[in-house]
Amino acid sequence: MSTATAIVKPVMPERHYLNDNYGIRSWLLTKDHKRIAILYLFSISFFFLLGGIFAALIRLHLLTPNGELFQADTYNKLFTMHGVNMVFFFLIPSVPAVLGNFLMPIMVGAKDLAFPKVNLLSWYIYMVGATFSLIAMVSGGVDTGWTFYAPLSSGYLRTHVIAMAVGILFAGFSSIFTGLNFIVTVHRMRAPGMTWGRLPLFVWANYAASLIMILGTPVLAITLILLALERGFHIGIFDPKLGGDPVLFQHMFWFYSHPAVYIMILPGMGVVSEIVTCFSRKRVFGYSFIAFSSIAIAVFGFVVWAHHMFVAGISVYSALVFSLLSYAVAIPSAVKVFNWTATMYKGSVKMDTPMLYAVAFIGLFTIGGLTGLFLAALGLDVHVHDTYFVIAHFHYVMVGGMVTAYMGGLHFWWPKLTGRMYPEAPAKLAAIVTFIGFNLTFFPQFILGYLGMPRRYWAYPPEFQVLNVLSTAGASILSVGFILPLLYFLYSLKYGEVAGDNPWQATGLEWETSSPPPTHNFHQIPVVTKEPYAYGEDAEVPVVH
Amino acid sequence: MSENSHPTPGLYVLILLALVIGTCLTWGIAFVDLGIWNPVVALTIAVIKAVLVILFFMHVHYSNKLTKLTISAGFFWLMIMITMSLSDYLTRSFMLR
Amino acid sequence: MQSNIPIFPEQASSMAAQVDSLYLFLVLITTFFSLLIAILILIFAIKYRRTPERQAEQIHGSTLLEIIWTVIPLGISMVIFVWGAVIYYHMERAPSNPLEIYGVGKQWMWKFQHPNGQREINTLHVPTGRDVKVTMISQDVIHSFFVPAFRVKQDVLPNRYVFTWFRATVPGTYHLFCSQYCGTKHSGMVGDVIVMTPDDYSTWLASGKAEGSLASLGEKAFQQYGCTTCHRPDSGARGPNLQGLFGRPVRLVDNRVVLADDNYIRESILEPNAKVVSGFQSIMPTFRGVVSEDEIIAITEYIKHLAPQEANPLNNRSTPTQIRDSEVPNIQQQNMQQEKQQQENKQQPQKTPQGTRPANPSGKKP
Amino acid sequence: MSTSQTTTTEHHPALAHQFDSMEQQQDASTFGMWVFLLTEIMMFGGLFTAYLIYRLKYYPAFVAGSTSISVGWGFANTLVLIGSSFTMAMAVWAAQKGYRKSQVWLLLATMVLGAAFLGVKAKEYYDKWDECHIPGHVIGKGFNTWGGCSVTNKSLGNIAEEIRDPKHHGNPNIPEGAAEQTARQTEIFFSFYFAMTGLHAFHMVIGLGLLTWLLLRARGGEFGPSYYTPVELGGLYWHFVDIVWIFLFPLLYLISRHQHGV
Ligand code: HEA
Ligand code: HEA
Ligand code: HEC
Ligand code: CUA
Ligand SMILES: [Cu+2]
Repeated sequence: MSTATAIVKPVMPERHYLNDNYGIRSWLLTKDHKRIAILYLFSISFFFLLGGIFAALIRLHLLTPNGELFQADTYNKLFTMHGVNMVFFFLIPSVPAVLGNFLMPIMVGAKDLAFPKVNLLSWYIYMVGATFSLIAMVSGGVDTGWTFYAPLSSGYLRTHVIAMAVGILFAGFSSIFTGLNFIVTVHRMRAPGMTWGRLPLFVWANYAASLIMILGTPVLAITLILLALERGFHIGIFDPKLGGDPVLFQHMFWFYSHPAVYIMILPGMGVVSEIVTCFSRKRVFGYSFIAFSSIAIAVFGFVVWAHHMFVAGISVYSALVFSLLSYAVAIPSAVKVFNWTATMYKGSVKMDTPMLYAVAFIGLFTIGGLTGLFLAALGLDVHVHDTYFVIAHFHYVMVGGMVTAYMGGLHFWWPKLTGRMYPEAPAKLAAIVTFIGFNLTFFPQFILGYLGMPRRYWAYPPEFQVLNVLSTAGASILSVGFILPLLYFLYSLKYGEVAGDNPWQATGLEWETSSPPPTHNFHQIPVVTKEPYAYGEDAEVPVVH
Repeated sequence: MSENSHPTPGLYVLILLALVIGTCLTWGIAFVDLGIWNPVVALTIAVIKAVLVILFFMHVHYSNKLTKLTISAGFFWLMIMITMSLSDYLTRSFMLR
Repeated sequence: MQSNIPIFPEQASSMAAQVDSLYLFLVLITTFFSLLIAILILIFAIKYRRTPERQAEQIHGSTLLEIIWTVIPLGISMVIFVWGAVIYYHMERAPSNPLEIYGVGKQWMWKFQHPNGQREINTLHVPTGRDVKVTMISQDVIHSFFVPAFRVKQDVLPNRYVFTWFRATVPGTYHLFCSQYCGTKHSGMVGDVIVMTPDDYSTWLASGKAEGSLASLGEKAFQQYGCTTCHRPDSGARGPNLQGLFGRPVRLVDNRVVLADDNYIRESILEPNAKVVSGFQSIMPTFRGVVSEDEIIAITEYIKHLAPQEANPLNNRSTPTQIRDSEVPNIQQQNMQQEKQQQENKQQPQKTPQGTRPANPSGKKP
Repeated sequence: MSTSQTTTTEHHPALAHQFDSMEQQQDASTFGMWVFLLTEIMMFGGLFTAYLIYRLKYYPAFVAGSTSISVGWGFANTLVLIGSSFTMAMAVWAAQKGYRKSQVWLLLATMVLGAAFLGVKAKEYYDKWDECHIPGHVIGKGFNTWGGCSVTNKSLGNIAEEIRDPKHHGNPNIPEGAAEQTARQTEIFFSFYFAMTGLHAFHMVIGLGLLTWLLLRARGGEFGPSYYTPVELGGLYWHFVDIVWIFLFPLLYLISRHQHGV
């Protein structure tokens, strides 16, 4: 047992979840949520790299206006596979399935998730889905766009749409099972004293995201099933030629996919809440407001979906309602942003790498979110819909927001995951490079979009070239920012400083167990007596085992 | 859950009877012309039957608030999906001219 | 026309300025809040940076502040919502007495038909100063009609007419994009919108080699497909008399009343049984796969022009009463309006180039 | 399904390591099952939404389609399924009380009724196949007389004929062309019919699998007053599938039946 003070050099615990058992079987059949998290970490990193390579090719191609690098079909496949990989196989599982899987049980003081087998199953289902999508990609790719709009996808394209749809279907079920596990765990597995008002905000955020996963994802499943049926058997559900209605597909798709964007941001918001308080050494400002705004976002998020369809031929009255509700969902996000900022006020702020990512998140999410207001404004959306303005908006929230938060969280909890620190200097550099590269990549796209450059364009009018070149330049910087962490994380596994139980002097149950935690998380089930984020009460948190 | 007693076979038989009667009623009424009320009546009976199954066969009557809340949430979300989708289809014909 | 790095697209329609002002307002809001947050973070990060001496001051929150920063964004966003909604309402409302152009989208081209029969592909000529309504349909997948300079966009759906309208203000050549992904050559489904002064426009119209007005093309098709066998103007025909049909309510056998618009006529041709006119048998065969979208448009235009100049359309309909009395005033009003418009058109044929009533396609000679 | 309770630990043999007590375990498992059923509600819900929209759009065709399926079988199947729900509820009760024999018999009865349901369903599907009412034109005989199915025989369920045939409560005044068109639109009805009942039947098959597994364990005497969660969960699932059918029956079989009779 070690005590983490500044003087005593921390040592690795003798036994922990990583060295508890060796061998491939002990990993592939593990029911330990922490190991499953690591399995997820590897799988989604692979898809991030793959999606990143597709992104790099997209940007490279768009250097010139006339589409000189790839054939049009190839380009269409590139952005489709980029979108599908990034959304379904990387971003949706990113924070929940990696950090959430690892931390949720520890944070609520449980020995594991409620259903460890289901958890392992969810990883396997993910892998089955991943295999299908890889098969689809290897055997020629898919060119539907990640939105799979019918009747194009159901009746016109000759690519492997069904395989891809099945892949996404499986990925969807994997996220359903993750969400189910989280919900039951939060309700039924909390340690004594861990009341709802004491749950870490990360848990609240993941809980809210889980609600969306279980209520939204099944609709995506059935939509894809219908799409595959129509494609396979030529029955008329979405194809007007056969009597179907293509707008119905959009309704069903966005019924899931709009709430899904909140699956893609809420967990990130949870990460940021943790980091900001820790590096301000201060209680979070407005705990209950941040917690409830997560739930509010999850609930309101379900009633705004048709804001993706303002020019799709829906009823004007319906459009009005959906636009109005879209603004309702913006308010809880605003509340969060202000509370994070206020948390820094009169804190004791240290700009370590996780904090750099966290403040980058706040800034970029604000821009991304506020440009969402442009899109939700009916008359304005007519102009910017399906242009690069939308592309810029969602990269700001998804890359600037969620990916940044994920990187921040990965740095923050890296010592907990591995027991070792990452090297601080290159990490800071990477954070800054990412920030600069990101803005250079996507800010020009707002202008491009307002100028009217449509998205999913293989070739574009020459007057848009300057901004596109800027964007590509930014992307190359951005990719450096993402490759760096890959290198130093690997390096730190062997050479990183031993972190000790609580390198950040943070509160929260996960910091009270050893780094890396033992297989059953705690040597003794903790009893919670303190409010969350009780910074300052006993500033140097003594470590108890 | 387990702190409460589950229903007895006697109650189950009663529920079974109610369900059978409900089914026969649905079937019978389907052949009477009630105008637009036909589907309404049929679905009302179906809802009643479903509620009986949920409350008694599925023991929800004897369960905690959380379970009740979960189920209500499920149907609430279903209603969101149905009503808001239909809101588009039903108001399209009033398009501005 | 473009400066080096443009920030704004050209404003070439009456709508553009409205959209841009909302945009600027939002840019302002975004800049304000982004800077506010960024500066606050920066200040806090510097002023409250961690030093060995300083302890964080524990503040738990403030309900007052929470209320403030809930209500202010709510207020601002309601302003944005209403503003956006007003513009949208304006965009979605069809103008009265527009110049009507028909468009057909297909993989991967745009086809346009002017009322005088002029057709063009991937170009669209329109005059300035006149409301232009483009009614569109797709032959295959979903496309989207997008003219950035006009700030208009409308998804073009298969099987259903949709429309968009604009009033061009500045002559010039502007991009026309397909903005809904529609397969391989989505990015090639582009064209030019050529905005001309009304004079130039009528010159252009006249110079075209149109085979006759759209309505007359429609008439030809109407005869060619044997519609006349049932839809003869005399009473006692098997089908309803189509004169004066367009724009009027129609009573169906199931007592519903629907408006006879483009979509209704198209449906009547392709799916005659979906809506059967009261007092008739559903004997009309479907013409799905027989007539093309272009021909349907022409036929529709023809039926529109059957609006009888001759007599009161109510008497002219060879049908049992499809229309109840309650609906009559409404219709008469519409007819009066139509007549008034026609007169207007007759009175000033020079001013407005041939548009809605091209039964006499005689563009002004230069 | 949540099978985690089979792991062994120090206390009750069925208590999984992550739980502190059997109570917590049962609570968590039941709640987990409910959350899972929530996802099922939304999944079927998507189909119901789509179904409602098309029913509004193609009402006459939906009437014709609905009339061409056998309300008698549908009715019988509803009763069968309700019966199986009853036996299932009784099985849970027996498990809880620890009546080992009746547990086994009740589970078996549930399975028999479930299988009977699927049997009837198979018969109905076969009839549709025979009558060329399979939507799409990929599988087998295609749809009606348009998908390549060369059935001209009236007795073979040609919907266009039925719409006009007085023997089928049809209206002979409806012209042939009109009837054909409506008949063609019933393809959408059948798409939904097969998608909805198919998904439902798929759930039944899974349910039968679960029941088999429960049956084996019940025979082994695993369930009693202190541990019967798996039976309870199986029951929840089975009842849910029953509820779906309770709605499918009026929605699919009973559209404007009064117009056309049995
Ligand atoms: C993580 C993902 C994510 C998130 C969080 C969001 C958040 C939001 N999105 Fe975005 N969106 C996407 C991902 C996301 N979006 C994607 C992927 C698409 C495109 C899909 C496709 O077509 O391929 C899209 C598209 C999209 C559209 C459709 C555009 C179109 O195709 O025409 C719209 C329209 O309303 C929209 C709106 C919004 C709104 C209002 C929010 C709000 O939740 C934002 C709320 C946040 C804030 C408002 C900022 C913080 C607030 C303040 C600092 C205070 C000041 C606030 C006020 C004055 C109100 N988004
Ligand atoms: C989760 C979401 C996510 C993420 C993280 C990203 C990340 C990026 N995206 Fe993506 N994007 C989408 C989701 C995402 N995107 C979606 C949903 C679409 C819509 C698809 C559609 O229309 O259907 C889209 C579309 C899209 C387009 C529009 C294509 C079009 O409409 O024609 C563009 C263009 O610039 C783009 C660029 C980028 C870039 C430069 C990054 C960068 O941030 C990526 C940076 C990461 C790396 C570069 C990886 C790390 C480095 C390596 C693996 C080394 C190899 C790299 C080099 C050799 C350079 N994206
Ligand atoms: C076999 C006779 C027949 C032929 C041929 C025919 N129709 Fe019809 N049509 C009818 C009948 C009968 C109706 C009224 C019942 C209905 O609405 O289906 C009708 C209705 C219509 C209507 C709706 C009229 C209203 O008052 O609402 C339109 C429009 C129409 N037909 C257009 C056409 C066109 C265009 C063609 C040729 C391409 C055509 N019809 C060919 C018999 C015919
Ligand atoms: Cu047509 Cu894109
Ligand atoms: Cu959205």
